[in-house]
Amino acid sequence: MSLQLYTKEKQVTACLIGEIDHHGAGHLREAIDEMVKRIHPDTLILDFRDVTFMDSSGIGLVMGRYRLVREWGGTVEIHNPSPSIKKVMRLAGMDRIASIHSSPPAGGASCEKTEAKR
Amino acid sequence: MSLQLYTKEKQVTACLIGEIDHHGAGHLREAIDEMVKRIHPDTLILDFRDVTFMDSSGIGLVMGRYRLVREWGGTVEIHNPSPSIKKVMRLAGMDRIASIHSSPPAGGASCEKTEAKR
Amino acid sequence: MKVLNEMKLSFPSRSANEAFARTSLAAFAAALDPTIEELADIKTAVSEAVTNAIVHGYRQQIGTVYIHAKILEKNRIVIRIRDTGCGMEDIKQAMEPMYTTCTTGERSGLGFAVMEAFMDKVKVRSKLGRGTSVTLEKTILSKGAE
Amino acid sequence: MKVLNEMKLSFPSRSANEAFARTSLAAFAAALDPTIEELADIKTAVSEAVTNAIVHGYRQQIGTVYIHAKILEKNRIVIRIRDTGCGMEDIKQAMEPMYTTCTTGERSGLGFAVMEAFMDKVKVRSKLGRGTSVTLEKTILSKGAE
Ligand SMILES: Nc1ncnc2c1ncn2[C@@H]1O[C@H](COP(=O)(O)OP(=O)(O)O)[C@@H](O)[C@H]1O
Ligand SMILES: Nc1ncnc2c1ncn2[C@@H]1O[C@H](COP(=O)(O)OP(=O)(O)O)[C@@H](O)[C@H]1O
Repeated sequence: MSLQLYTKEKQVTACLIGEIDHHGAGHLREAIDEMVKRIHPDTLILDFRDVTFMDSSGIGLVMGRYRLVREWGGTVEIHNPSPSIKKVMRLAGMDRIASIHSSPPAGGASCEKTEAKR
Repeated sequence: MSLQLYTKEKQVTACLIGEIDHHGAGHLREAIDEMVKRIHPDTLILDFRDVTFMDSSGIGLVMGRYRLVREWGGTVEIHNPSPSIKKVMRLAGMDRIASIHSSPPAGGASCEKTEAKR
Repeated sequence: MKVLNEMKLSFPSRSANEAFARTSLAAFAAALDPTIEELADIKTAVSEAVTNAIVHGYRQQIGTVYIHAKILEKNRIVIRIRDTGCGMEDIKQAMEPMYTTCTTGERSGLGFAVMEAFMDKVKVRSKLGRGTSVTLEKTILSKGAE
Repeated sequence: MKVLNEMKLSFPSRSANEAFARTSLAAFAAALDPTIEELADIKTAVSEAVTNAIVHGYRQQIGTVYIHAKILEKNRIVIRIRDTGCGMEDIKQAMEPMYTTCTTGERSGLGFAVMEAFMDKVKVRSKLGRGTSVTLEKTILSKGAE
């Protein structure tokens, strides 16, 4: 599990890489929150294009970030989840708290060049 | 483990695909021998480009085929082994009974379009 | 019901073993020739049950997580994940979606919901102070495997 | 020697489990952050020992193969593969390169040679009629893993 963070004006993009489970979620959470608390973004983009596995720990991760950015009226966008990750998201009703996008964000930083790591 | 066989005049090319171990070696052996005994090739090419794992069962496979084609004076060529497969081959002294090539065979059928399967 | 293949696996309840456990089970299930989606379902459900044993069953301590998986006739896989940790008082309540005893806000309470959605059958047995066992069952439909 | 992590795995001696066993061990060893080559070495050595237990230890019967793997300090992994099969009379002879009791001509007699070449240490214990255990040890050098 690893992570790349980009900021552009009031937008933070987190490119998540690898497998998201309980073991890795703690580190991800800390790294994302550190940045998000500093920038107070209008939009937090969580890009799942390089996430190869995710269980409900990933739902906890999204919900926790949603609660955080909502403090200042920000929103969360979920980008490029794979079919099986979308399945977990749908089950959890993630579409009710975050918009789910399947193409690179218009304008914002993109995770396209992120290389998948185990 | 799967296999594709091509023949061209007195040459047989076996494109080996997947993992070669004791479990899979028996099927490979039978399929190759069936063809080889029919064609009696001058050259039997074993192409390892899509082999993702091989233990000493693969050595047994090569040696057995070598003994077979030698009956009518044929030779065995080993094509495109990965570094770790080369390591097993070297340990077994395979270079003494078969030539090891790292590029597609000149003239013969090539395994280039073979898609790797698990 | 004839058992065609089986495996037993045990390891200490360290969170690093969550990935190892689901990968191992996926390798075991591969014999059924599942689709990518079916394999992801199994990995996800196993990950939930193993994580629960680690996070809830043993909490701060290190105990042993036991897995027993079987491949049965008609492409059925049965996976039991067991801990000898704290156990639960009310299984029905624990299995309700969104119910969680975790107070950090970082667990969604959806572990059992995921297991139920992704597997055909989920059976939970638990005894307070004795431990919990979760049995997951799924028939691999996709391809006409052995 | 402190044990940082460990796992126990057992399965029936069916040849289909050769792939499952080495994949499982590779997933366990992944915590040491090995290079691709080191991982291939471990998978190959495990495959040899498991195959031997299946082919030679249990021959035509189905018995249980037991694996116990440990990660020790200083990036060391120790893997013991054990069967309760026929055992060997002369371990030294069995370990000689090219020595094989297989008469079909399809085994090279290089299983132990591969284990010794790819691992740092190979220890074999065996008792006729009681079974065999092979202990493989390797230090993962490449990267400064945990
Ligand atoms: N193995 C277990 N041992 C003890 N309690 C458990 C176990 N598994 C689940 N539980 C209890 O059931 C609750 C719900 O579990 P689950 O649906 O997986 O959600 P979560 O793990 O997000 O809390 C947990 O919060 C816990 O109280
Ligand atoms: N687990 C085992 N139980 C009984 N005999 C064994 C076992 N492992 C190895 N042997 C004996 O040692 C010999 C050499 O083994 P090995 O070097 O792996 O070569 P191969 O498997 O190709 O025969 C085998 O042919 C067999 O007689």
